[in-house]
Amino acid sequence: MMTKRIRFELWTCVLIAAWAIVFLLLIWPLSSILKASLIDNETGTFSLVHYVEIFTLKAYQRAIGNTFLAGLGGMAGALILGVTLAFITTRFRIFGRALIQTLAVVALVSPPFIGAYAWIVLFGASGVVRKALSSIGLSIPPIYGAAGVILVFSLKFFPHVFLITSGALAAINRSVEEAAESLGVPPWKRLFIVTFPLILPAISVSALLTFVLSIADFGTPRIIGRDFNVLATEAFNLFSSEVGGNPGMASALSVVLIVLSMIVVLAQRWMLRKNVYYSNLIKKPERQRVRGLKATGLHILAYTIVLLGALPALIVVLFSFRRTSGPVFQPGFSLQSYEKVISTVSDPIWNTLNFSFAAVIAIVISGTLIGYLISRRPSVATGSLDALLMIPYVVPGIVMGIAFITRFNDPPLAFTGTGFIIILAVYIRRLPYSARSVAAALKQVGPSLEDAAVSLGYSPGKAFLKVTVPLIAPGILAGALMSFVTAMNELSSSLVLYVGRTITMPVRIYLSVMDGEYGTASALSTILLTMTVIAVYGAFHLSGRKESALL
Amino acid sequence: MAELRIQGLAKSYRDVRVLESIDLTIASGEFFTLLGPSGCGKTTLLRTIAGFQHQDRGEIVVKGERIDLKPAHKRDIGMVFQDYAVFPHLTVAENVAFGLKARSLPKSEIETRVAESLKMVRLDGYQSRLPAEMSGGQQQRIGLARAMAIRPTLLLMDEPLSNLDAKLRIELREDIRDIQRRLGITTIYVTHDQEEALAVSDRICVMDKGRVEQIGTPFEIYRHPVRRFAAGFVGTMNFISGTLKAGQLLIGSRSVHFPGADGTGPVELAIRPENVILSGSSPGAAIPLRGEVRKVTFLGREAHYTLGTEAGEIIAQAMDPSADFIAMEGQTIDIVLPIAKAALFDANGDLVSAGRP
Amino acid sequence: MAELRIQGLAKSYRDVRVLESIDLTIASGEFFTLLGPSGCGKTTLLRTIAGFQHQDRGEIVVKGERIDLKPAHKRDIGMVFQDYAVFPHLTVAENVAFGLKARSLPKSEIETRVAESLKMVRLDGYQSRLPAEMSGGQQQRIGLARAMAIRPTLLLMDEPLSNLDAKLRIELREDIRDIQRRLGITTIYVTHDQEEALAVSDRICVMDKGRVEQIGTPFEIYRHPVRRFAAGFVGTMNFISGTLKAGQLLIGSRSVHFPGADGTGPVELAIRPENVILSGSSPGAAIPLRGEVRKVTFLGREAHYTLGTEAGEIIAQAMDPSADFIAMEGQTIDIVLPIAKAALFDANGDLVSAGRP
Amino acid sequence: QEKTVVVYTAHKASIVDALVPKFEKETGIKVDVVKAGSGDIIKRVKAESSSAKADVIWSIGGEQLEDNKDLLQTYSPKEDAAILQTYKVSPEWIPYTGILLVMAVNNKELKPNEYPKTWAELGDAKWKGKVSSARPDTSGSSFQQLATVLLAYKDKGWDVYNKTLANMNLSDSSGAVPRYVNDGEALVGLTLEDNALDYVKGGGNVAIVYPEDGSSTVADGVALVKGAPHADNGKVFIDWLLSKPVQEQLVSEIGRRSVRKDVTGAGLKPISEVKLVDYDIKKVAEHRNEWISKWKAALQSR
Ligand SMILES: Nc1ncnc2c1ncn2[C@@H]1O[C@H](COP(=O)(O)OP(=O)(O)OP(=O)(O)O)[C@@H](O)[C@H]1O
Ligand SMILES: Nc1ncnc2c1ncn2[C@@H]1O[C@H](COP(=O)(O)OP(=O)(O)OP(=O)(O)O)[C@@H](O)[C@H]1O
Ligand SMILES: [Mg+2]
Ligand SMILES: [Mg+2]
Repeated sequence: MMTKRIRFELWTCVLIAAWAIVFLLLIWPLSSILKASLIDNETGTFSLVHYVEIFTLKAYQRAIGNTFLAGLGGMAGALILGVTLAFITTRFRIFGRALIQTLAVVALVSPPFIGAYAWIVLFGASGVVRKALSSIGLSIPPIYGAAGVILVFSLKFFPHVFLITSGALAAINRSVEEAAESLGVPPWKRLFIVTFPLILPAISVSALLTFVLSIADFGTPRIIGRDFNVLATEAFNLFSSEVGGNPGMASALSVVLIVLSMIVVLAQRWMLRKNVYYSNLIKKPERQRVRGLKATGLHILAYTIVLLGALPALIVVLFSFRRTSGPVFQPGFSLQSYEKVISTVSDPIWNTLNFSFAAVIAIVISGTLIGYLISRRPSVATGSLDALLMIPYVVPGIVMGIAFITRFNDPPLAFTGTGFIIILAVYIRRLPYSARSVAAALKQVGPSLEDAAVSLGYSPGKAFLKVTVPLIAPGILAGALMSFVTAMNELSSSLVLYVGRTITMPVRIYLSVMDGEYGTASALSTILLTMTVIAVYGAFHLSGRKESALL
Repeated sequence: MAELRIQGLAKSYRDVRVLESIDLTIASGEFFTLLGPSGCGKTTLLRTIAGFQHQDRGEIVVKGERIDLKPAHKRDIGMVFQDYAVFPHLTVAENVAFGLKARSLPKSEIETRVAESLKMVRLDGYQSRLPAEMSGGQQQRIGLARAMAIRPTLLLMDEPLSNLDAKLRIELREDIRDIQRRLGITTIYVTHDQEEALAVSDRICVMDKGRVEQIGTPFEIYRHPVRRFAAGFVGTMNFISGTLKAGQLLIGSRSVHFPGADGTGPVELAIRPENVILSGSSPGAAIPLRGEVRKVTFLGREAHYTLGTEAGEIIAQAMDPSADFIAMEGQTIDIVLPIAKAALFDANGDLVSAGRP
Repeated sequence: MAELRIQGLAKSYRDVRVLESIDLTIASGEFFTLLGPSGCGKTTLLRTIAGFQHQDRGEIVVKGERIDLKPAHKRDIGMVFQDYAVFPHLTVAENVAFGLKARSLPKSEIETRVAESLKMVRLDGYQSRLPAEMSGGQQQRIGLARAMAIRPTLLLMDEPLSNLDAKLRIELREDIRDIQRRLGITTIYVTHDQEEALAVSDRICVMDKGRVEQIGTPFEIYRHPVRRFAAGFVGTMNFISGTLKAGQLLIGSRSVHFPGADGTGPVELAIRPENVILSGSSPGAAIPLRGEVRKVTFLGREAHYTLGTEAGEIIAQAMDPSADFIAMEGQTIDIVLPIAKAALFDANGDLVSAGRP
Repeated sequence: QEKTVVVYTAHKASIVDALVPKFEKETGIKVDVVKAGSGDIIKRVKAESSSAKADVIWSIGGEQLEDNKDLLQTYSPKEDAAILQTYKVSPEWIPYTGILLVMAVNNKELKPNEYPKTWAELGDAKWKGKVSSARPDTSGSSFQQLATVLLAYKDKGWDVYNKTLANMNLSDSSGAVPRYVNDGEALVGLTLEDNALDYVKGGGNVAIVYPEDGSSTVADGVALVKGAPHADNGKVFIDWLLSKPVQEQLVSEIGRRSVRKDVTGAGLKPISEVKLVDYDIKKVAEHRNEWISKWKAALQSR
């Protein structure tokens, strides 16, 4: 009787702790948004006027339509690119796999603002690539508008898909795919009727993530969308207005975004309701050796995808070495941008590293446990936890940051001005990556292995640690990687949370951009990029895994 | 060491009733085998005993103490899984050492036991291989070694030898039996191999559709089945329809007195192929029949003859057949069914009377 | 329909040589069985034929055409996998229909064939279940039905019945055999069940350590093994060490003339338990021995007696043992080993002489 | 009190780096600088109002300070008398520098005779998609531009503005406008003089046009935060910023106009030669919400 209670308590404790975290760091700070959205700005009384407006005003209706377009487009593009890349790298022997993975990580970094600017420099109205192409008679439209936004989303978010699905693709039960072939199904068709259904958890999670990231991203539509307004830009405009803002409406738009993403989460859960496709993890697919034309084609495809994704970052690296005079780039190269930043860069570097590592360690531990709950203990409590965890993605970081200041400004929770509050914000904003990635990976690991460990005398907790954790390591790693890279690059919430002592690299970059100093911004971005890549590989090294074991 | 008592155990998956009120008592140190058709609930029963799923009703008592309230890892039950469930990320040796580490045995003891267990399953030399580099049967043996190594109070084995060749299966089952006996581990064994069940078990439980049909020693199960299902399931059995009329059994055109059967109604006469005498005469009371040899199946040390008779198809067995055995096909021969070796079952499948009491 | 020829096939996993130069010719419509110990390379051979992995050397020719250059899905080879490999995301019926859809058969035809195949494996009524809701044996049967349904030119079956009970196994193997014969599908069958191999095969190939030991009809393999390995692997066999001296065989204190064996050196006399005569006399030339009954194993229709003799341990078989068979334990009895039923192997494992030519 | 002062500023790093060390040396007070966009600063001060963390808000648009007077603490600087009356609006905040609204034009793609001369000219269809501007609802300078046109053209103001709006590319921030002009993504940008000047000084493809139909200048300000933890140091900092040498440095280094009567703009087009509309912050503020909603409606139907 006694022992039963303990077992019951292990995961119940985790559940309670998870809810406590979500309540403290999410619901409580953000309750102000919901409240604000329900209050009429003029009269200060309860009213649904904002919601009524959202669904009646033409501009908002268009924004809703555009949001869906951007979300679905970005999702589709990212899925196509990410799954293709994952498939190529897990199933074929590709030369330079580590390089491809590195470039994917680089693509994930996508320096704030300056990354989007790089697209304009390349494909804008007077973009270099566009001009070069038109000089050889190839005219392509400038990147502005819906198509550009979707394109950029696809290239920006595919690394998430790549990271999540790679692990799944590599862990499929080989015999099942072989069975399909022996029944006469050609490999490409098998992909759609067997392979993808089997990794549905991973695919649907990455679809969900990229959809939500696409609908929540306001930077890209703002910079290259031009007239392509989406809910996120509308909310951001209303919220960040220097003059005459409308916090009620902004909050209402955020709430709509939140509801939208929750619906998608529930849809994903519904899709997976019957999913019990465990792999035995013994007969994993082998990487095929390919030759000739096919090999060339696969290499070109893989490298094109990652290079395109990493293009903004690469451009930024290039910019960092250009000569500048004030905000203006001059012909020729120099290290002057680095000289300008070198003396002041060490604080932000250490802050960024410390905050990110602290947050990511917490994320990996709690994300793994929460992922387990979500995937193995389906219940109303875990289901709603799952849905709530999507909120941090869609709530603009600045809203989150302000909410944090409001709630954590006074004792006993007076954290403002400390590094801790930045860690907390990063933690809650990046937690879902880990939780979801783990949940998806767990869907492939049958419980019978855990049962086996239990039958050999391990408590469920230990069995989880000794058997399940190593088996879902690719999922944990993918989640940790996404959390870490995005934590290193977290800007919008830190921007309102930082003080002089706690400035981080992305904030430094943003401030340079604001000053119009794109040269120094590029230099800082390059430093951040290098740090990220080094930290990622350092972490792999420390954890005793080879880079190639990433996937 | 451990006596196991199961009372009124029932389990359903949603609306499918998989186990219906199972009652069993297994003596301490006994080697107890579950035998039954595919899908009858053997795995479900084992998993419930091991604690991986919870029964809907009933209780499981070990050494007088209810264990079904304990979590699985506290039950000290070793299990060999039907799907092996070897840990793919651990080498063969690590797989076997896994359970020993949980028991925090000294390192040297762990090493000895791992070596011993691997030797037992004929996998020495494979210590540092990963399961992915092993054949199906080899993987199965890892699972077996792993469960045996921990020497639990109760050992559950779900078709532990199904993917091994006959030779190895016989060797391993002897080894399992020896160790089990030496250490006195109460064992529940699931097998679909009847010969194996008969050879190693102290007692056998024949199951069907989630119900216990008969429990008994191998000899009882084979020679004195009390249910038609058990009679038909274990070994080959001829069932010949007949009618009982006040102690007289009518089969085809023949009528014979059947001792101990004084009821009336449709019955089935059960007789094993090895008891069908392939000649016209028999020492005691018997039913003579003529049959045409329709098919001859060679099975090594013996052959089976499928005969068409007026009472239906009857299989007879001939020992050590010679090269010309196939020549029998198409011929008509005389056989007799000795009453002393036959049994009668009624329409419910219950035993009416065994030919010799 | 399809004749299969394999020449000089070799395959290694990194430094482990798993198949060494396999040569086989399988006639069109033949039912060909691979028999061999766990880990001898059966699965590897099948997977290479099916095209899931590529051989290091050698070629595979079907109907005079090399198929080892074609991708797997173009080879029209059906396969039943050792680990079932059912599609977990499809229902039972969808699993079976899978290969039929790939062949774009008309819907009605697909339905008929699915129903037919499921009926064959006794799974009608389970059409819309998902594999996760099925027992091990049931899943195995899905895999079997799925491969049979497409009626391929070549059917490879890797222990397709290993998780089924004896009853069902016998029924299904008969059904497989019938269909295979009716449609003329060339079949390679892997089984660890020797009785099964002997019962259904046209020819059997005994493999060991990646090499072919003997190929022959079931009768040849069982009665006239040409290699010690085959003799020992198929069925139970007593090996009794002896010495050959110019045609005289010395066993223990006995010496007897062995026809056709005129070499000299250490040899092993092989004789099957069913050929050991449990009494003091024999019709032809024989080696008489006295032995103590050490152990009696009941196997249903027969019992095995393990006897300790001066020539080593000998197993003898008694048919249809009665209830008092255990009483034999500890007694000393006379047996004879008839020369006509024995064979002699030399130290290399090659046949020196079979007792009857 | 500690010898530190916490300053929230929207100033460029280059200015901060030029001024702060000087101040620290002269006064021995350590400056803890938090740089952010002006909107972020206001939000942050608001969120922290229960227990203020900042002492001084430094260089934020006057209109925003005017809007958020309740967050500020009145302080009259030592040299209050030297400050131009035209820039003074409310006692809660102090004018710091004057900023002028201009057009930045790309001098590589356009010849000087092709430069637009007036706001109204930008309504010509040939500028379609070639005019870069930030959004009046998120950027103070864009709102100032809207208000300037409306004030300059009175009743016809919206007609003139809407025509120009039809040609505009709305950019993500006002800072990005001159960059787009410089890069050739736009030919004309509506921006502030000092922003454009950076590109001119850096040798970029930018020239400055002072619209002939009237520009406007407003002050950005400094202010003491209500409940400032180091209020006294904050006051010292404000006084220092308004001192003559500092104001002169601002004019020469960043091209801002001085708020002091005794400092004149060296190297800049003298303010007297620029046509200015009568831009009354308080009056404009009254219309702000109305104009922004009108602007939004216009945007939707363009
Ligand atoms: N991926 C691999 N790497 C290295 N060795 C392997 C690999 N796969 C199989 N082997 C080895 O090759 C040998 C043959 O394996 P295979 O699976 O063909 O055996 P099998 O005859 O099917 O055995 P079983 O009856 O146990 O299924 C085994 O000894 C196995 O350990
Ligand atoms: N998760 C499930 N949901 C529904 N039915 C199930 C589930 N698991 C098993 N069953 C059904 O329960 C019955 C018993 O299954 P179990 O696995 O215990 O059979 P078994 O006796 O072990 O069979 P086998 O010898 O084939 O392994 C089967 O008919 C099976 O279809
Ligand atoms: Mg089972
Ligand atoms: Mg195998």
